[in-house]
Amino acid sequence: MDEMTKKKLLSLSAIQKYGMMLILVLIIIIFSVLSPNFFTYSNFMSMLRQISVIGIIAAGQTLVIIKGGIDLSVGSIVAFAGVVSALTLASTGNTTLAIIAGLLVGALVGCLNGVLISKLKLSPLIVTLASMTLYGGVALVLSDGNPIIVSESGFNFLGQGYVGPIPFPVFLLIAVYLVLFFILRKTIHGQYIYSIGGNEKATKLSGVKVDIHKIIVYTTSGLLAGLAAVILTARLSSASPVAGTGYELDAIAAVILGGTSLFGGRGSVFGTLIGVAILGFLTSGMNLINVSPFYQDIAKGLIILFAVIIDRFINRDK
Amino acid sequence: MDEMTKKKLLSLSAIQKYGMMLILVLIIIIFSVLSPNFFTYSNFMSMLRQISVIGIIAAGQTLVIIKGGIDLSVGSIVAFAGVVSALTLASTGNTTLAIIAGLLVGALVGCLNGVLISKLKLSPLIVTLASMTLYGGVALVLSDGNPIIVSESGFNFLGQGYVGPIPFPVFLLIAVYLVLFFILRKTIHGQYIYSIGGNEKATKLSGVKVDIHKIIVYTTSGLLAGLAAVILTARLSSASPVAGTGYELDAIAAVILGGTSLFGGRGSVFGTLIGVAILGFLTSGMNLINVSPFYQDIAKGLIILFAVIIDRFINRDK
Amino acid sequence: ACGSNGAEGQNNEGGDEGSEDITIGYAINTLNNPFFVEVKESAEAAAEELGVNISVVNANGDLSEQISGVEDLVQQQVDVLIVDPVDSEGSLTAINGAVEAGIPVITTGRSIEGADVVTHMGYDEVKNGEIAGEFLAEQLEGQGKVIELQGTLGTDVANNRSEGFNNALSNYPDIEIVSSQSADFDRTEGMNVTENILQSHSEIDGLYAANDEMGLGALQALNSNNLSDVAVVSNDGTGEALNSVIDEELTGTMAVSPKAYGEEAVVVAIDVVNGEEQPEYIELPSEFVSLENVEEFLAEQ
Amino acid sequence: MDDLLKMRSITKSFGPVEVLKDVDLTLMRGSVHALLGSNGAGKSTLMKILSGNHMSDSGEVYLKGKKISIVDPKSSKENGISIIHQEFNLIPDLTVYENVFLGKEIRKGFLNFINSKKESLKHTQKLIDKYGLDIDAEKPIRELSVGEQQVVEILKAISEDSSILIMDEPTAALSIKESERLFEVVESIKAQGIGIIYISHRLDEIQRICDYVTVMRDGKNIKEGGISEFSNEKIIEYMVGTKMENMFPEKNNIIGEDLLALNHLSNEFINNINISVKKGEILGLFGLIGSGHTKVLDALFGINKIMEGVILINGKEEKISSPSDAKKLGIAYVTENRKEEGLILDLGVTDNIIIPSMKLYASYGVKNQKKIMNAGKYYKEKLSIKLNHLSDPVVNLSGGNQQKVVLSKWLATQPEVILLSEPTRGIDVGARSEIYRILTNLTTEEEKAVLMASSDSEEVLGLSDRILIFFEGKIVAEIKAEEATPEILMEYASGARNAEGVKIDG
Ligand SMILES: Nc1ncnc2c1ncn2[C@@H]1O[C@H](COP(=O)(O)OP(=O)(O)OP(=O)(O)O)[C@@H](O)[C@H]1O
Ligand SMILES: Nc1ncnc2c1ncn2[C@@H]1O[C@H](COP(=O)(O)OP(=O)(O)OP(=O)(O)O)[C@@H](O)[C@H]1O
Ligand SMILES: [Mg+2]
Ligand SMILES: [Mg+2]
Repeated sequence: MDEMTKKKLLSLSAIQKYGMMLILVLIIIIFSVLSPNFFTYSNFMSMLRQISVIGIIAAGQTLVIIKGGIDLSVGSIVAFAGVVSALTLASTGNTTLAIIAGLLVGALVGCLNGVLISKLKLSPLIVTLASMTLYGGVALVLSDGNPIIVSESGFNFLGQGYVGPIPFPVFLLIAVYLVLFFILRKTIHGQYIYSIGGNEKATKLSGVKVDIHKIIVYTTSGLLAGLAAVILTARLSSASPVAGTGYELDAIAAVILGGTSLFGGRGSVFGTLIGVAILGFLTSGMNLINVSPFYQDIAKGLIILFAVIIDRFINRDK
Repeated sequence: MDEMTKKKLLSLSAIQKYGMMLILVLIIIIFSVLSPNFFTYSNFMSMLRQISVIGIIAAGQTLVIIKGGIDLSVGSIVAFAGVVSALTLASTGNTTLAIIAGLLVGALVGCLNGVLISKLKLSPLIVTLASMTLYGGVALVLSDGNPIIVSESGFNFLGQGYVGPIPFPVFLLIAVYLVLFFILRKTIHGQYIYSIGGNEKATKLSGVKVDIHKIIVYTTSGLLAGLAAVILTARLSSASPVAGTGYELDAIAAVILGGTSLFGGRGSVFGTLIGVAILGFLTSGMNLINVSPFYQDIAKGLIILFAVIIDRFINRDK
Repeated sequence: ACGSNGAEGQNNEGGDEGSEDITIGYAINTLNNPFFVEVKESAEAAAEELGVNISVVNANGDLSEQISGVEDLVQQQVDVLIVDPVDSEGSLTAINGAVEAGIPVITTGRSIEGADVVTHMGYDEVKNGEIAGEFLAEQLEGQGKVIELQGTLGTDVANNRSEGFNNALSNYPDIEIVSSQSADFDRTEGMNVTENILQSHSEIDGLYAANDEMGLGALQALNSNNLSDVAVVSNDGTGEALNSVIDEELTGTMAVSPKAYGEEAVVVAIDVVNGEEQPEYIELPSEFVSLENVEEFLAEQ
Repeated sequence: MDDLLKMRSITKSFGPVEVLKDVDLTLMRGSVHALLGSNGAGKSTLMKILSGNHMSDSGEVYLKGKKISIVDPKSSKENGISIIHQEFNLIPDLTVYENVFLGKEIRKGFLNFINSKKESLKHTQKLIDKYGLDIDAEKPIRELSVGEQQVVEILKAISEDSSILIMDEPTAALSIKESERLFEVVESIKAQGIGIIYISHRLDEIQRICDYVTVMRDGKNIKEGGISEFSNEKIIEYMVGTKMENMFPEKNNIIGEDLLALNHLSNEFINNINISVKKGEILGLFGLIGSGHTKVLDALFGINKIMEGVILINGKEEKISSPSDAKKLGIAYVTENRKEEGLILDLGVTDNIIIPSMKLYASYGVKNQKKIMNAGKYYKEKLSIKLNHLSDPVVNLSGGNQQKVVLSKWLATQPEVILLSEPTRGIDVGARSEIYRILTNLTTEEEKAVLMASSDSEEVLGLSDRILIFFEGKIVAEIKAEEATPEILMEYASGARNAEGVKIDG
């Protein structure tokens, strides 16, 4: 009997862990019933491609939030890095250089955020809010407020190409999640991200160089926003200085929906991916079945609420 | 000598407490030097009237953040409550009723947020994000996407009138801050807001009905957003279903800039008022001295960073 | 006498008598859209050429920011104010504030009912929507399936352009609007929303976008679905859109010429300060541009 | 029989683990009832059921013969039950008096909404004076030492009018002086007819103040009765299940050459500290609450800035400006506040243990899961940590077991010098003697040096080779272990005897 109880409990905890996954499945089922075009390979690839940009940003945001911080600058980084990448391409014609420039800009901005937050002990919210405003402005100035066209097909492959039957952005999305999963679960750095988020003081008193790990986390978030910028630019064949507006909130929403605590110390990238998928599939599905735009927001708000409430009932004891 | 050290420490802590105030003064001095039109009575009243809407929202947000939560729905409440208030006025012609309707809608939405957050133990970020989406949609549907004109002069007095030489919204702004200051510092409810933010579990173990106080805090935040909506509608002589977009971030930024910790347990409305003033005066001042819009963002980002860094150096030991 | 940036230095170069100390305040609607960026740039260029100061404030599409911006310009004591209203009704208060302070006001783009303005320069967005809709209908020879991409819900332009488009199509019973969604005037959204709609309506013939940004995004989605013969019609006529017309990507755009928009406004504003009479309404040039007339149109600019 | 409270057949499980099995407890009016048992026996859990933090799975509670139901902290309070929790429940940013009156503020004014802070402060000050405590009522909790925080917890509980007072290890963080004060408080409360349930791992205090004893083991009642039926030896036998030999191991360490020296160390908390430690030596730092003995260790470990003075290790001057510098030099520090400074409460036991020594369990930054698991198992065995799963979050461990996790995590770094502050706070006799044995072995077999700051004179006397006594941030005396007695320690530590004529190490 003891064995049985154990098994029961195990499977219960599996449901708990994947409560949001159930909701995702529910959403998929409902839309599949409502539209014959939802549950098709092509629609899934299309939806995955759409979530790839936010998904990659949210992956980085997950690390930041587990660490106990927040990064509001990711939206502006998308604009800034996209513009820099497109300008580099325009002036050098070199795809590799353009990609590196985009990634580098993201990583640098992230690194600077990290240095200010850890070394000067400033509030992450204010620092990244300042960055958000600052680099948004820089993107506007650099591009003169106009979108920059990118017609290099090598570059655009990043957003529009395929690896076999899989769109390249989806491929990148999966790669990013695998790498971050590995970092969080298997590396020392990942362990420290959790422990800093759980109790920064105790981690520091354990002789861990907390500052370095914080800086790495913000740099990662910036780098991934840079990658998202490159993908977005390649998808649109152009970089806009106002791209990425509001992405920070979308990403944070996905992270929290995925079960990561805003207070840090717990969470997983897997959960975030589910959160991103829920929000993305919801929008796509509603467009697909042509829900009136006025009512889409209402439906979306209600479904998010419904999802967290259901999840709470599944996880009642926690 | 001991006495002297004490005094020194006291005055030091005064500077620490008002570090952001120094920065505000600095901003005022700089703009006064740069433009003869800045340091005038009429410009100050104009600037104060401009910050009244965000200021009132930020006051409510301060309570929420000290309590350890966050309220993203305030922007949408501004739209929703404004539309309801304007519609009520249009259909009844009764100014008092219209004002009450606006306030009530705000309070109700806030209360619902509070109930979901406290009773179901849901994440404040996700609940208020869902509200933000949901009520934004409701405002659109109610107004059919069009602004609603308000021509009742009694109503518009709220936004455009004067009490002696003071614009009415400024008068309301001051009143709100005095009341909240009193609540936080002098009442039992205020004490509990700090203690819930400091350690919710310990507060609960002391026999405090934590849930009720949480609900009151979110209701207050909603109510004040409703008040802000009424003022905005009266200022604009119309209610727009897309008003208030992004106000939540502005308000949160002001609160954090004002020294309230995102982790709860400490902060003050006085600090928030300074935060609101810094951000508001900055924008007005830059418009006044004709800084190009693209460069305004850059300047704003840099100045926010500068402000928090200076503040950190003044508060080095904390 | 105020301001420390470049604008001040410019007034020495201006040769025109009487315009030396003129400061124009320009309360622009938004800069999150290349169209308005071009408006701003052309206005600034015109001001420089004519030797006047110009002070631009941006409302970011928000009514209360517009009021604040106008108030700041009033404090700055500008000589004349150009307002590009965020909303045809909601912006009234902003304008009244300036009028009360004795500053002459010119509105551009949307006209504001009941506002005491010197003149209004603009065009009829409903009509523009109709023209674009009509063109699309003709392209489809009166039948087919189309997608409509609306602008940001709750904004004037979005409402009017959608209204005009729907008016036009109501005369063509054989054209079906299979889906009408908002894409926020944003290119990425335009692409994403189109991709979604294409999943359930892969056989479409036409697409109408309420601005060029969304139209260009939609083109991206259509191309990646190998739907290159869908007629795409949009609004604004930004440089990129015109190039796209030349490349035979975009079928047509209802060009409202941002250049003329900004330049004209500055010229008229100077005239107003110099006391010249102005007509109540100045119609801005607007022209539907398609492959047929795009070269011509560009040459005129 | 004048019984005040009866708990009958209480059971409680957390998930699949049953931690209380049909537990009974009877408390008499005006008596002090000791609840004893080794770490993880279920004492705190039983009390948390009484205070409304946990709900029992089955069983009844009777108050003065009437059955009552306790569903939350509020209903427990309404039944006249107040509790000093083992883990602190204070609000760090609020002041002492605000914490003392939390949940029972003195109301006044309009609709009684106004919080009369003046009154709270006045009453708190009265309590402080009444019990002769040395604590600033207007200081925020954040700035108090652990001992001072414990005093606040006690003030909080005794300021309530209740008929039952539960004290879950109230003296764990107190030194002799404050403990004595507490016993006086207990006596006076008892005289008012209030029943007290008293949990402690310090057996001599049990003998001193308790009237009845209940011993638990593994979630079950083992033995109960009047205190006269229990000798210390018997209690230990009931608790542990077997007879125990000496608490302190035989010492035969050979003291080697100089390892660490602090010369003229000063900062805002400590004044001109000179200490030298040799290989294989255990140095005891003794002091009362707030005497600054912990602050010396904080400075040495790079937590607080050093303003003057130097640190020498193996004769070489070293700069230590952060814990990570200290760790690199082979220093480990078992801090006194395990919840805030020692543990990541949401992480598992193994994860906590390996944090400071992670590099030993990884190659190229990638964790070696197997090595890590083995480390977890090893320390669980070595310190007999009682837990269900090595991956259980430490927040669910009993207090004593949490302390063992903190100790393990530093032992895993294989340090040369081990600093400890109140290392056996809240640890049961069995485990305590185990820890003493481990520390002694480290010095005898591995020639390591130990600096232990403690307010427990028995432990300082039993374990140290040499003792330094602190008073107001200064070392006032240095005494060889053989020459010391509890009385001598107290005299110096309370400032009653001054340092003249006492040899200070130079
Ligand atoms: N919330 C919880 N979830 C799971 N297990 C728990 C929880 N709280 C306590 N336990 C387990 O219950 C057992 C009894 O713990 P309890 O805290 O009552 O011990 P204790 O007798 O007070 O020990 P100590 O002397 O160390 O304080 C322990 O094994 C502990 O790990
Ligand atoms: N952050 C702080 N700010 C101000 N004062 C502090 C701070 N931390 C500690 N103190 C004070 O410094 C003094 C010494 O603290 P320390 O922790 O060394 O005491 P201790 O002797 O170890 O006492 P205990 O046995 O209670 O831990 C205490 O009086 C305490 O109130
Ligand atoms: Mg216990
Ligand atoms: Mg201590």
